[in-house]
Parts: sequence; C-alpha cells; structure tokens
Amino acid sequence: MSERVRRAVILIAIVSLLLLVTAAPTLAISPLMQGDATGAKTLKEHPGWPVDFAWTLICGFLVMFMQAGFALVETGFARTKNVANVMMKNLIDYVIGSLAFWVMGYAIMMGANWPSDNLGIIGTTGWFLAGKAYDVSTMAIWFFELVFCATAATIVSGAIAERPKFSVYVIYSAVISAIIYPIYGHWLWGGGWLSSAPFMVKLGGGYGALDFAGSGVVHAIGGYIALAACIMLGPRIGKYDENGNPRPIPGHNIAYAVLGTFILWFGWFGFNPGSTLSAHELRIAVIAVNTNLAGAAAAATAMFITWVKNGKPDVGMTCNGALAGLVAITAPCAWVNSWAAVVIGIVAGFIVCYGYWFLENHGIDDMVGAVAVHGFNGTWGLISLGIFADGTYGVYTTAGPHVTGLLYGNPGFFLCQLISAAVNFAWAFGCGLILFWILKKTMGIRVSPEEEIIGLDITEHATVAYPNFVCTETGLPFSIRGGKE
Amino acid sequence: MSERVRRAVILIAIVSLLLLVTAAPTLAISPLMQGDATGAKTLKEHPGWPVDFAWTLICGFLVMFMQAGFALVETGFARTKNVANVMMKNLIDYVIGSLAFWVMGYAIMMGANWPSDNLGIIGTTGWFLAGKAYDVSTMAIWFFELVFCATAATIVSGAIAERPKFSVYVIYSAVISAIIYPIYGHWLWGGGWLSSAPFMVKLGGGYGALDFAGSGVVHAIGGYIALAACIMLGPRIGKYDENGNPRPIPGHNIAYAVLGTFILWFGWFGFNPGSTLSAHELRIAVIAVNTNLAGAAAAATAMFITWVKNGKPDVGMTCNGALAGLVAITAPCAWVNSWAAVVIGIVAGFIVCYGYWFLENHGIDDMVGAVAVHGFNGTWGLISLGIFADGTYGVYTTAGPHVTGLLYGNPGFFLCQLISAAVNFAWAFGCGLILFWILKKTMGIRVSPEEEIIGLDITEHATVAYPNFVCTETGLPFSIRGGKE
Amino acid sequence: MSERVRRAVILIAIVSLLLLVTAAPTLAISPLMQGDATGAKTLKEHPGWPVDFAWTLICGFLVMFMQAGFALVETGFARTKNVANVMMKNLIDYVIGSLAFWVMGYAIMMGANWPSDNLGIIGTTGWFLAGKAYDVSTMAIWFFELVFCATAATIVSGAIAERPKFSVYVIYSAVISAIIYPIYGHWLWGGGWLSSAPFMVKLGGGYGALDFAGSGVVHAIGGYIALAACIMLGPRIGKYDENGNPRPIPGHNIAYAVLGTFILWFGWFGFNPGSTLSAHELRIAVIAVNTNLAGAAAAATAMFITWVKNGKPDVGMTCNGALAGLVAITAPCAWVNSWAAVVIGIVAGFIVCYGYWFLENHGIDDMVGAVAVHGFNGTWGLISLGIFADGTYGVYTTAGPHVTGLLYGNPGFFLCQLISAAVNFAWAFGCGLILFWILKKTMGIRVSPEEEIIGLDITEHATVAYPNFVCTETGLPFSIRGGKE
Amino acid sequence: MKKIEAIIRSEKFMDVKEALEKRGFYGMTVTDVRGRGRQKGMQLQFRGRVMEIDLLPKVKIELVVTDEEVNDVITIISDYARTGNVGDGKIFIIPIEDVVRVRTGERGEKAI
Amino acid sequence: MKKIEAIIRSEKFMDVKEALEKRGFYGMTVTDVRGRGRQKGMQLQFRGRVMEIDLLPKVKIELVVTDEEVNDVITIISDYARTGNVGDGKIFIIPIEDVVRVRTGERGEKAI
Amino acid sequence: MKKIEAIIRSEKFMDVKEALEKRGFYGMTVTDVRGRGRQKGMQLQFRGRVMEIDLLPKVKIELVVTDEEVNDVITIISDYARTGNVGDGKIFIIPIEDVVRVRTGERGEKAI
Ligand SMILES: Nc1ncnc2c1ncn2[C@@H]1O[C@H](COP(=O)(O)OP(=O)(O)O)[C@@H](O)[C@H]1O
Ligand SMILES: Nc1ncnc2c1ncn2[C@@H]1O[C@H](COP(=O)(O)OP(=O)(O)O)[C@@H](O)[C@H]1O
Ligand SMILES: Nc1ncnc2c1ncn2[C@@H]1O[C@H](COP(=O)(O)OP(=O)(O)O)[C@@H](O)[C@H]1O
Repeated sequence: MSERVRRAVILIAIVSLLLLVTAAPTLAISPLMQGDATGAKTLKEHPGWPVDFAWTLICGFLVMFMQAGFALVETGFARTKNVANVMMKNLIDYVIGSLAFWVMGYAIMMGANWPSDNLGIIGTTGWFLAGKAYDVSTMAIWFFELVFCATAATIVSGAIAERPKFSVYVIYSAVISAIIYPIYGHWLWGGGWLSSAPFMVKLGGGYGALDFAGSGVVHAIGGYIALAACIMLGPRIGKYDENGNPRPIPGHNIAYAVLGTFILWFGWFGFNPGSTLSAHELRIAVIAVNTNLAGAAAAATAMFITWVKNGKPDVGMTCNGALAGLVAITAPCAWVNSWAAVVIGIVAGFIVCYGYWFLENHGIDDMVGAVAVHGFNGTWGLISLGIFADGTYGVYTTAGPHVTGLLYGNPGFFLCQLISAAVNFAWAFGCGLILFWILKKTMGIRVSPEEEIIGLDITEHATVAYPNFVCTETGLPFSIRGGKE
Repeated sequence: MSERVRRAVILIAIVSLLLLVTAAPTLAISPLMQGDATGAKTLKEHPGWPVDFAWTLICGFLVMFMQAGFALVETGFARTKNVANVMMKNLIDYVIGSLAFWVMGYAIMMGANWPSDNLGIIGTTGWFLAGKAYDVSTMAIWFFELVFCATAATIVSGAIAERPKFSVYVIYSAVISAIIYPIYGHWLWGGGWLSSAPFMVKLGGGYGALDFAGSGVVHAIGGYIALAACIMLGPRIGKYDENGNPRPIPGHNIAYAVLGTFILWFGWFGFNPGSTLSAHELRIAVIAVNTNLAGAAAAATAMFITWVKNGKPDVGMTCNGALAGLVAITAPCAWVNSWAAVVIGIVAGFIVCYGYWFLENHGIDDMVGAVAVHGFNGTWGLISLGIFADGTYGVYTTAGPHVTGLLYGNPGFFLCQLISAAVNFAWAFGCGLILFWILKKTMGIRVSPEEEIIGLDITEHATVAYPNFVCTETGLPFSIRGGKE
Repeated sequence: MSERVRRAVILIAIVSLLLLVTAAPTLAISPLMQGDATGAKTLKEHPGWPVDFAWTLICGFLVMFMQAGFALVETGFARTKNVANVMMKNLIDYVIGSLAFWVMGYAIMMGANWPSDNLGIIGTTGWFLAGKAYDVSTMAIWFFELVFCATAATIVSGAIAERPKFSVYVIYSAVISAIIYPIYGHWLWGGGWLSSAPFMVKLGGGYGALDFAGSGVVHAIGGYIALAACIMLGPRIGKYDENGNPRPIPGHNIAYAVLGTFILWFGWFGFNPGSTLSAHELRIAVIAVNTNLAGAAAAATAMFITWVKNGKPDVGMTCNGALAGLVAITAPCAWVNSWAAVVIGIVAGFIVCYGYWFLENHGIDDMVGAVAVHGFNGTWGLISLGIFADGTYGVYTTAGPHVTGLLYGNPGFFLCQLISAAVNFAWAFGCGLILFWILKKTMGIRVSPEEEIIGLDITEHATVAYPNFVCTETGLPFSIRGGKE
Repeated sequence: MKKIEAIIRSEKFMDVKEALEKRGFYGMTVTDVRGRGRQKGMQLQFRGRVMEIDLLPKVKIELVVTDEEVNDVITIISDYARTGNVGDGKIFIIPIEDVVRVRTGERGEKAI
Repeated sequence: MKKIEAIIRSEKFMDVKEALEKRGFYGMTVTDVRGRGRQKGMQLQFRGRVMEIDLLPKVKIELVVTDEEVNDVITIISDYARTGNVGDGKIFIIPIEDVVRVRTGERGEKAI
Repeated sequence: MKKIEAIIRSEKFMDVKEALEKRGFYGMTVTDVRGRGRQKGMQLQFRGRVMEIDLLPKVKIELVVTDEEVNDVITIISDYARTGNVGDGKIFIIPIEDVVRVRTGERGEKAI
C-alpha cells in the first residue's frame, strides 16, 4: 500500500469518526424532536400531496439516471485506456456526493438562513438529516436536491478526464457536494441573497435572480469549476503539437456518446419539469415542451454548423449541441414560450460550437466540451431567461407576480440575471481555482506522464476495461498530425 | 463544402426564415389570444388533473427514451463501419421530428377538422404551438403525440440502414413528422374520418376504427414506409449472392441489440398504458399486463421457432419476437383480456419470423426486420383488436359503449378494423414510394457503391465509431458464402 | 435438430396445450364472474387511487428496467465468447418468468391462503389472471409482483454464467417463477405463516416477520438458489489452478458493468419506494433517501477496502458494493432512519467483499458475485431490519403498530427476523439443490468442456456477439498465472 | 517454398479470396494491419475539428506455396486487389525453410 | 537463427505456452489471426438464417530461436497444439539474418 | 532487400514513426501484438483479487527496405524505442526475395 493511499485512508477514517460522533446525539433513540417521519401529519394537512411527492420523486429518479448518461458520454469520448477510470469517477462522485450532501451539503444549501433571513449567505440546519429534518417533506426535497448536486459534480469529471489522480477526484467530489455547490445553491434556491435580498427583489420588480432548474446553479457551477480544473491541470499529453495547435483526440466509442446523450435528454425531463416539485403546477407540460424544443433546435444547429464548416455533419458535436440546448433552456424553461425555446436552442448551438473551438484554440483541453456545454450555455440560460420571460408564469409557481424579461419590458430583471450570472462565474471559477490550487500544492493533482501514457485504468485501478479485445492507438489517435481549424 | 451540402443548407436557411416570418405574428408579445398558459384555470376547472398530467408526461418521457432503444437495436444490427451513422440518424430524426411536429405536424394531426367535423381529412390549427395552443393541456398532448411521431419516424432508419445518404434521411425525417404521420394520425386520433365518419361509426356499432396506442398509427405507418424505402433503395451490396439467395450480414454487437430491446420494452410501458392520457383510467393496470404478456409470448414463440428450425435458439430473432409482440398488442392492449394478449403474442411471433424470412427471400433487405416487426405486426394489431375486443372497456375511456370484436359478436367492428388496416397500408406504402421516388429522381437516395463498401461513418460523417479498436470484416461477414434457408 | 431440442420442444408443446385447455373455461366469453375489469367501480369506491395506480405501475416499470441492468452487469463480467448467451438468458428469464407467473406463480403467491387463513402455506386463486382476477387492482399487483419475481430469477443467471446449458436455464426460469419464488413470497407477502401465523405475530409484538421490498423474498432467494446452482455446476474451467487457488477471470467489458450498476440503482428507486404500492404513503421520500444512502455507503466501503488491500480502488468491487448496499437496505428501507441506512450500507460493503472472497477461496465460482451481493446481503437486510427499525413506520403502512427492532427494545421482532432469514436460506438453498440435482440427473446441466472452451455463444446459439471485432483471450485471462489473495 | 505476404485494401479482400479459391489456393492466414506508404492518409473530423489519419486499415494475407506456384499467386492477387490508385498495397516474397503440419507431423511441401 | 511461425487453435494456446515455458522458451510474440485450410469453416445463424463462416480465429505464435533449438520447439508445439482434427494448424520455419535487442543494441544470437 | 520486423513498446510507437518519417522511411505496416520475454508481466486486479498478466501489448512494425538501408533503420528504431528497461523489444531482419507493387506490377527494389 503506497504512502499516498495510507494517508488518504487515515484521513477518511478520522473524518468518518468525527461525523459519527457528531451524528450520534442528533440520532438519539428518542424521536422526540423529529419532523413528520411517518408522513401521516403531512398527508392530513395536505391531502393533495401524494401526487406531488410521486412527481418529485420520480423526476428525481430520472435525474439520478442522468449519472449513467454522463458516464456514457464521457466514457465514449475517452480513449480505451481510460474507460474504467472515467466510469469509476462517475460512479464515485455520486457515491461520495450522496454522503457529503447528507452530512452537510443539504444543511448549507436549504437550511435556515444565516446571517439573517433577509441576507442569506449559507444555510445552517438539517445536518445528517437528523432531528427536525427526519420529515417526509424534507426528505423528498433532500433527494431532489441531491441528484441535482450530483449532476453539478459529475460535469467536471468529463472535462478533466484522462489525467487527474483518482484520489484527487474523490476529494474534489466531497468538496463540491459539501460546500461549493450548496452555497451558490443557497443563494438562488435556499432563500439566499441573490433571489431574496431586498435590493435584488426591488431591482427585479418583485423577485430577485431566478433559475428554474439550474442552468446556473447546477450546470454553470459545474462548467466553471471544470474550466478552473482544466487550467490547473493543463492539457493532456499529445493534445497540442509543437506549434501549440490543438490535435483532436477522438473518443473510443461514439455509440456510448450518443446513447449517453439520449439518456441525458430523457433524464432532463425529470430535471426541468420536476423542478416544480409539484404536479399541481400544470405548467409542467409547457416546461417539457420547451425543454425538448431547445434541445432539438440546438442539436440541429450544431449539426448544420459542422456540416457547413467541414462538409459533413459531425456526430460528437451534434450530441454536444443537444446537451447545450438542454442546459440553456434549464433556467428559462418555465417562463418562456415555445418560440423562444427554439431561439434559445439555436443560440446555444452556436455557443457550444464556437465556445468549444475557442477554448481548444486557447490551450484549454476539455475532453468532453463541458465548459462550452455546461458553463457557457449555463450562463446563456440565465441571461436568456432575463430576455425572454413572457409573463405567463410566476416565481416557481402559477401564482403571481408573473416573471417578465427584457423583451417584455423588464430590464431590471434582466440586470438581476446578469448579476447572478457574474456571481455564478466568479464563485464557481474562483472556488475551482482555489480548490485545485490547494490540492496541487499539497498532494499533486496530476498523474505522471508515464502513467498518463499507459492510461489511468492500469495505473489508477490496475484494470483493463476490455481485456478480451485488441485495442490500439496506433491508427488513431497516435498517428494524427496537426488538427486544422 | 460540396455542392450538395451547399444546396441543403440554403434550402434549410430559406425554410427556417419562412417559418420564423410566419411565426412572428402568432408569437406576438401580447398573450391575449392564448390558451391557459399558466395552468391556473385548467387546475381550477379540473382539480383532479395533476395526476393525469404527471401520468401523461412521465409515460411520454418513457416513450421518448425508446429512441435510445431503437438506436441500440439498429446499431447493434449494423456493421462497425456504419455505427456512427446509424446512431446519428436515430438522434437526428428525433431532433428534426421535434421541430417539424412543432411547426406543422401537430396542427395537421390534432387541429380542428377540415373539411368538416364529420369528415375530417386534416387538422388545421395549432401551428407552432402559438396562440390558443399556448395552453397547458395542449402542450401535454403535443408532447405525448410528438414522442409517438418520433417513434414512427425512427422505425424506418433501421430498415434502410447502411446505404441511404444522410441528407436524404434528414429530409425524410421532416416529411414524415410534418405530413405523412400526422395525416393518418388525424384520421384515427384527431377525430378524422376513419374513427368518426358516420358510416364508420355505424359500421362499428357506435364507434369507428380504433387503435389504442398505435399498432397502426405509429408502427405500421413506420413499417410500410420502411418497406417502400427498402424497395426504392435496393439491397445492400453483398446481401444476395449470384443466384439471388440472401446472405445474412450479422450485426456488429448483439449486446447492444438486446439492451435496446430491454429499453424498448421498458418504454412500451409508457407507450401503451400512457395512451389513456389519464391515470383515472384504472384500466392502465390491465394494459400494462397485456403489453407484457404479449411481448413475452411472442419472444418465446420466436425463440422456439428458430430453435426447432436450426437446432439452436437465435438471439436476434428472439429480440425481434419480443418487439413484434409489443407492436401487435399496442392497438388492442386496452380492450382484450390476458389470455387474448398471450394468443396475440404467439401469432406475432410467427408473423415476425416468417414475415422476415419471406421478405428477405424476395429481395427486400430490411436490416433490422422493421417491416415484419412494425409493419406486419402493426397490421396484425389492428386486426386482432377487431377479433378479440371483449367488451370490458369503452372508446379510450371507461365509459360505454364498450368495444367488442368478432369473437364477441361484432363483425361490423372487425370490418372497420380491416378497412383501417387497408387504408393504413395504402397510405404509408404509397406515401413512402412517392417520397423516396421524388428524392431518388432529384438528389439521389443512395451513396455510391464505393462509399457503401467503405462505410457511411467515414464517407458521411468523416468519423470512425471505435477508433481504438481493431475492427474487421474479414472473418465475418465478408467470408460468408451463401445463406441457407 | 438434436434429440435434446426435440424433446424440449415436445415437452413445451404439451405443457402449453394443457395450459390452454385448463385456461379455456375460465376465459369463457361471458365476463360474469370477473372482477372490476374496467376500473369504474374501483375508482368510484376509491377516488384517490389513480395516483396510487400510477405510482405502483411506474415504479414497476422501473423495476422491470432492472432486467437491463442485470443483463449489463452480468454481460460485462462475462468473457466475449459468452456475451450473447448471457444476454439471451437475461431476456429469456423475463420472458419465461412472465408466462409462468401468469399461469400459476401469482396464484401461489398472492392467492387465497391454504390450508387456513391463519397458517398460509400456499395461495390458491388467480390462475391465468382469469375470472375474479380480471380486475384492475389485481392486475396492478400482478404486474408489480411479476417484476420482483423476474428480479429473483435473473440473479441466478449471472452467478452460474459461462457453463450451464441454455435449455436448463429455460426450465429453471419456469420453475423459480412458477413455484420456488412464489411460495416464500406467499409466506411473507401473501399473508402466509411467516408474517401472519399467530405465534409469529405474538413473537414480533403485533406483527410477524417483515421484509419491506424483498431483501429476503427477492434477493436472498435468488442468491441462495445461485449458491446451490454454483455448487451443483462446479467452477468454470480455468477458475482454479492445480493447487486449487482461484484465478480471476476478468469480465470483457467494465463499462457495461458500471452502466448496469447505474441502471440497477435507478431501478431500485422503483423497487423500494414503489413497494408502498401507494403514493399516499408519504414515507416514500424516506425510503428513497435510505435506499440511496445505503448504496452509497456500501460502494464507498467496498472501494476503500480494495484500495487498502491492493493499493488501488477496484472498479468491479465498487459496483458490487453499491448493489450490496441496495440489497441490504431493501428490507429495512421503510423502517429505519438515514443514519442506520448508512451503517447498514457500510456493513454491506464489508459483507460483499469478504463474502465474495470467502466463497471464491472455497471453490464456489460465482461469476458476478451474486451470492455475496444478493444472498448474504439479503440476509443482512432481514437481520438489520430486526436491529434498526426505529418505530416511525407501521406494517407496510403509516398506521400503527409501528415497527421497532432490537436497538429500540423489541428483541422478539429481531427473533422473527432471524427465523425468517433461516427459513429463507433453507427454502432457497434446498429448492435450488433439489432442482439442479434433478436436472443434472435427467438432462445434464453443464455443457461439455469443449463447448465451454469454445464459448456458449457459438455452441448454444450459433452466434458471435461482436463479429466485426478481433477478440482475444490470449492476453487475458488465458495468460493469468495464479491469483493471489 | 515461399511465403507470400500480401498487404491489400480491406475492401478488396473478398474478391482476392474468391479468386484464389477458384484457382485452388484455399489455405491462408489473414491479419488486420494498418499501413502507410505513398497513400497519404485521409481526413476525419472529431467534434468538428479536422484531423489527418496516416495509418490506414489494410488486410495482410499470408500464403505459403511451392516455388512454382509463386508467380501464379502473385498474378492473381495483383489482378484482383488492383484499383490503380495509390494504396493498392504490396506483395513480399519470403523464403520458407520448412513447413510442419501440426495434425500429422508431416514436413515440407506435402505439409502446405 | 530461425523464426518459427506457428498458427494454432486459439483454445490450445495456453497449453502450448505453458509447455514452451517449462522447456525454457519464454520469449514470444503472439498475434490474433484468422485462417482457413482444409478445415471447412463452421455454421452460424443470424436472425434464424444459417451462414457458413470460412475464416476461423487462430493464434499465431512467433518465436525466434537458434538453429539448434528449432526442432525442439517444433516438437513441443506440435505435441501440445494437436487435437488430431483438421484445423490444428501449421508451423513455418523462416530464416532470420540478424536479431537486435533494442534495450542494449546487442546483435545476433545473444540478443534473442 | 530485407524485411525489418521490430517489436516495440506501444507507447514508443509514435516517436519511432516520426523519427523514421524524418529520415525518409515512410512506408510501413503496423500490427498490434502481445509479447513476452525477459519482462515479467504486470499485476492487475479483478474484483479485488490480484492477477499476473504475462503477455503485454506491443506494436510490431514491418518495413521492407533495401540492403543498404537496413542499418540506418535499425539505428533509428533502436534509438527511439529505447527506454533502457526490459521490455524494450526486439528487431528481426528477414530476407526478402522479391517485392511486387500491386498498383503497377513493378518488382524488386523499385517496388518498395
Ligand atoms: N516499405 C514498406 N514496408 C512495409 N510495408 C509497406 C511499405 N510500403 C508500403 N507498405 C504497405 O503497403 C501499403 C500500400 O502502400 P502505398 O505506398 O500506399 O501504395 P502503393 O504501393 O500502391 O504505392 C501500405 O499501406 C503499407 O501497409
Ligand atoms: N497455405 C497456407 N498458407 C498460410 N497459412 C495456412 C496455409 N494452409 C493453412 N494455413 C493456416 O493453418 C490453419 C490450419 O490449416 P488446416 O488446413 O485447416 O488444418 P490442417 O493443417 O490440420 O490440415 C489455417 O486456419 C490457416 O491459418
Ligand atoms: N525469442 C523471441 N521470439 C519472438 N519474440 C520475442 C522473443 N523474445 C522477445 N520477444 C518479443 O520482444 C518483446 C520484448 O522482449 P523482452 O525480453 O521483454 O525485452 P528485452 O528485449 O528488452 O529484454 C517481447 O514482449 C516479445 O514480443
């Protein structure tokens, strides 16, 4: 057992112990101070809630299934020698994220506001889901928020794939799920300042910054941490030629990438419509339609862009296009009409193509295109909501005040969204830089060049993904000479 | 950029522009003439609808996920050199179909009857989901109908795989989703003549032709367009030997094919039970059971047929069998009992095996067996409904009149179903022939023999699906000599 | 056609005929004696049931989808030469299981108690879902129980993979679904003696043995039949070296294994929360959270165990760990708090690792680790329920008496659970031994060594899973020399 | 005896194999290889970025024949593998000192 | 020095490898190939239609040895790869003019 | 003419290929093989159990060159494939009697 591992294990042992000790009292055998754990009281008070619970949970299941979609897209875009590692990272961020969000992530995100109700910076209740949080409504929301948190976490794995140490990824997973994601989440969805501070509400005209299902909270957070991580890690060996021109490194299985895209699209119907947290919001139908149209418009746009550019429609970029549209519509999905959804999608298709190529040309080696897909389009989602909100839906509910954007005469709300987008970028990118900088200085974040060339499957997991197949890199991509724009 | 591409792009640009211009007014900023976009009014009038919305949408999500199933079955049955192309086609028909169905498909299918309410030929309202169609109920139905439409569209891609031009497939996707599918759909589900014309209703004894979830509307339409397309394209190079005997061309990944079959089966539970559009129809339980039993009976039948014929149970045909049973039960699922479901499934198992072999022996090179699975069994679904309907369920609702078939003393309804099946075949096959004939005469529908031999991944998309693997056709199927019956 | 096949086919023909003859009368055209087939009466009596039907069915769909997860995990852990066979077995056990459960499994499991209401040994009504069973509620329950039954059945396929005859597997599928599973199921869930006999109820303090979603009923039954089957079959050629030391035989596709794990985890949200059979039980939220936490805790535990042991985190064992945690929480999921769920998961992680290695060291060649995952952890699930039940939920319903375990002062219930676990093991392992012993003596259960070496794809199905790929066993695992502990 | 190693286009393999079979050359061993020569590779794209591939898939056929048969086989392969474009491939003739048939232990020409 | 090229049944590879190892022949290079000869292929089915496969998977072992070792190696391979049925494979002996060990630059027999 | 068969580490292939190209050796045929020699394999785990793999992936490069070029090529390959650790690989020199260019039918050195 290497020294590194030994240290990791000891660390984890200590942390776990601490947690259990902390937990013990709150878990005390008497359920005196707990919430409505059986659900009987809640049902009596809200006899219409069963359908809302069912809706929220089932949609949450679909979002959880997006983990499989991310795993497939990322694995498909990775080389054979890193398949097991990419899959493992996708599994383990969900695993670690679940535990971290249970221990503290949820409390920080959805707990009672601190320092004050008017200016919430972080939440402070609900640790370990113990005490009052042992309540059916809290649990339903915990589950739904967890799967969103896990989505944010997993976005990074694909961007930085094929080079980071696995142990670093484990730690990163814990930190984003326990701290980075929940804090911005609190600002938007936990009653924090971006959505509820009086000056924001005033600026927006009755409501502060909004984000229906997480273009910003989930996707842009993940995307900009990915950007920071890509910068701290540097590009993969062989990604740039002597002149600094990018060389494409094709993924090993385009079928996985497309299958993953389908699964993500499917899961997105849990992501967006599910974010009403209630089937009584019949607006869910509009949300589903908008989600689908934006994804389709963006995929078609990306396809045509590559078709015109290179004479042939590119499969990988079409997948990225679909995801870009879905990311972009995630914030505005409940507040815009179908025509706007199509326009948002078309713009997303342009952003993802040119955004990805721009970054690639500037030394950012993002294996799956996560920064362009989730980062840039997450921001576009926040902004487009500020533009296209058409006044037919309220603040996460049917009741007024109805949300309107720039086009419908509310520049104040548009400003709110710009602020939110800027804060979002600063927070995610800043935290990402700090986190990966600390890790780099302490344990080192990247495997050695030899390990990278051999592949992380063998060096990090002592395994081979497809032992019965003859796999090669001699034809592709080792023999690629200089990519051309 | 080749001339062909240039033209395609210009075309699309013009069409898009036109659409946007048309759309602009209806999308006007004032929501005066819109439906119930927030859902508040609908909820007030129908307080029980949240569960129906949730049910319809979730089932719709499952149907959307069938796209992944189709993609996998088709890709699994294709050769390595066409994997990216088959995947891309499956993605893009959903993408293009979504947009086309938004622009006009839905209006034609579910819009107000023309020329008259009594004799509906096409629908005429709801273009772009604008105006009155900006309504939560309309949106829910739009979404549900869209995923059905996309299913019909995608059926064709597998049948004709490995030889058509990708650009042709893009155009085909638009046409079927915008016109061909919606029109027959209107006749059955949009209040059109087959279901509602007085002479049909009289003949059926209170109801005209029926199709619960689309054996005819979805599957047979797709299946018979596939037949027409296969005829217009001709068989793949190497499919027939000098004497015209078919040679099997095994697919490259049987695991994908089985996984796809599972996903389709899973999605079918959205397809059939979801077609009540309401969870208040508790008959959904019976529908789920019938669906499952028919699929199982047909899969077992197909397995035993190949087992007896060749001494070993065939995996691919068992998958086809399962799908055949699911297709066949799709029309009658709500109106028959479980015993009839098993019988319908057994017959479907025979139809798919012998239907597929018959076509293959007669020069129809249907890569996945879509004509036998969706075409023939779609027709069998319509007919079996006319035979086995047992009078325990009404016309898409619990309320009477209850539907009875031949076995239960209603030969008139059986006739209705025969008429519907004949019209279905004529419409789909006819439109398919015309469409592909026009495309053949104008832009050409098939890649060159050289391109076909190299594979569509490289020639149509400039990509390779599995760049890190050594793939070969030297063992299989290039060295196959003459298939034997 | 070989003699063996001929006999199988004749057998099946006779059985089918018998079934149909038996069925005919009950299926008689007059629906006089049927239940509420339309659902109108049920809806009138229980206007709140639509959401419960929707919930139960959708969760059932998710459980059905677990078949795909099992298929992928098992196929991923198999060698290339057995891929089609493993996939086919997973498909066909669902197919045969559906039919067998329709014919008799359901009647035995959920039918009226025999010999007496107080001491139910088997159920006796509902054959062929005919007569009174043609009822919407019965159908919903049938469907939900079927998918559980199919889960139990499919567990065995992975454990014994790469060596049994396919025909044997077909027969096994019928027997487990028609008889073995339903009988223990009846004892626990059909009102049978383990749950309802007066002495058990007295011992438990108001309730007998419990199993919320089937750690015992489903998983341990499958797991211990698998153990019996592994013993009767013996290890695969090459699994043990001359000194009897186990040699690892790596699976051919780790990506499938992880994808399958994600699908199973996703499906488990249908499995556990769905087992309330009602969305009115808002406890579903707690169940979902517990399910997720136990899976995560167990996966993390298994990962750290291999990390410490071999210096690198093992991907396959982490997958097994996740499943182990999910299995273990399946029985207690509704009755424990989140802290207990984490503890149950951690223990499950240890059980699966050391359980698997123990069996492997003692000559049990379980390809996927099913005995450790489903058997041992199934038992742990039953026992942990007896320990951690915290008195916040009743007997499958919100209403009291609330279930408490050892830690909360109810040793009697803990004893009930121990009895249930012992009976469970004895029944499953015993039936498994008898069944496979009979099959061994009559038709033989294992393919010849030559066939095993060539692979079951070619010898049992005359197919090759990946015909366009160069597959090899020369690097791995043929050149493995001696595994080390 | 000689070993004829022919590296040809994958898409021509079936034609060559059939032609050889018709003239009585049935035995052969086939390997999937990647090659480059005068043929300058091809362009593919990945996520919209163009790349140059310089090793192309080829099929290598190995046939061991008697000295007299060498020229026949060369002619057949050349005729059927030829498209006239660069990349058609090469044939190498390599001396073989002995051949053993594993099944029987026969040696020399009769073992071919 | 000679290169021994043995084309054998895949399922016999492990036995041959172990036998060679026991006699001290450790170094080897292995390739997955497909071959045909007297063995007439096998029948598979696809979607219920039977087809004939005429190229079967084989393993090619390449060993470079000194002239004296040639016969030993031939005997070992023949003994362990033999089943007695057609398709057991062939061994070809090819002259080698020189061998270089990349690591050290050594040449000739000591580089083997 | 000689055929140079070099078996090298997969991860060194790109360097070797580029070095050859720079000196004007463009044509080559590449195969993925598995080999063993002094290098003693590696350890992997499967479901937590450790195993020893004794055939490692290598790349085989085949180049046919004129007699004069042989030593140049050997030097280039040795230089660029060397890491100094066991497992660097081997180069075999095999006599070639004739070369045919399929496209033109040319023979001998001008066909290389
Ligand atoms: N010097 C060489 N040594 C080994 N193989 C070669 C050599 N030159 C060419 N080849 C093989 O022959 C194939 C065709 O060669 P190429 O020069 O492209 O075509 P042509 O012979 O028609 O000019 C290459 O892909 C490569 O596999
Ligand atoms: N003339 C040949 N040249 C090259 N390889 C051959 C030749 N004949 C046979 N082989 C190889 O030897 C293998 C076994 O040959 P086969 O004739 O089937 O068996 P046997 O040698 O036992 O009669 C073939 O699959 C093929 O790979
Ligand atoms: N006698 C041999 N015959 C054929 N190939 C060999 C022989 N010895 C070694 N090889 C090949 O050369 C590779 C490197 O050999 P090895 O002995 O491990 O390294 P080194 O030559 O640096 O000592 C092996 O993996 C194998 O492919």
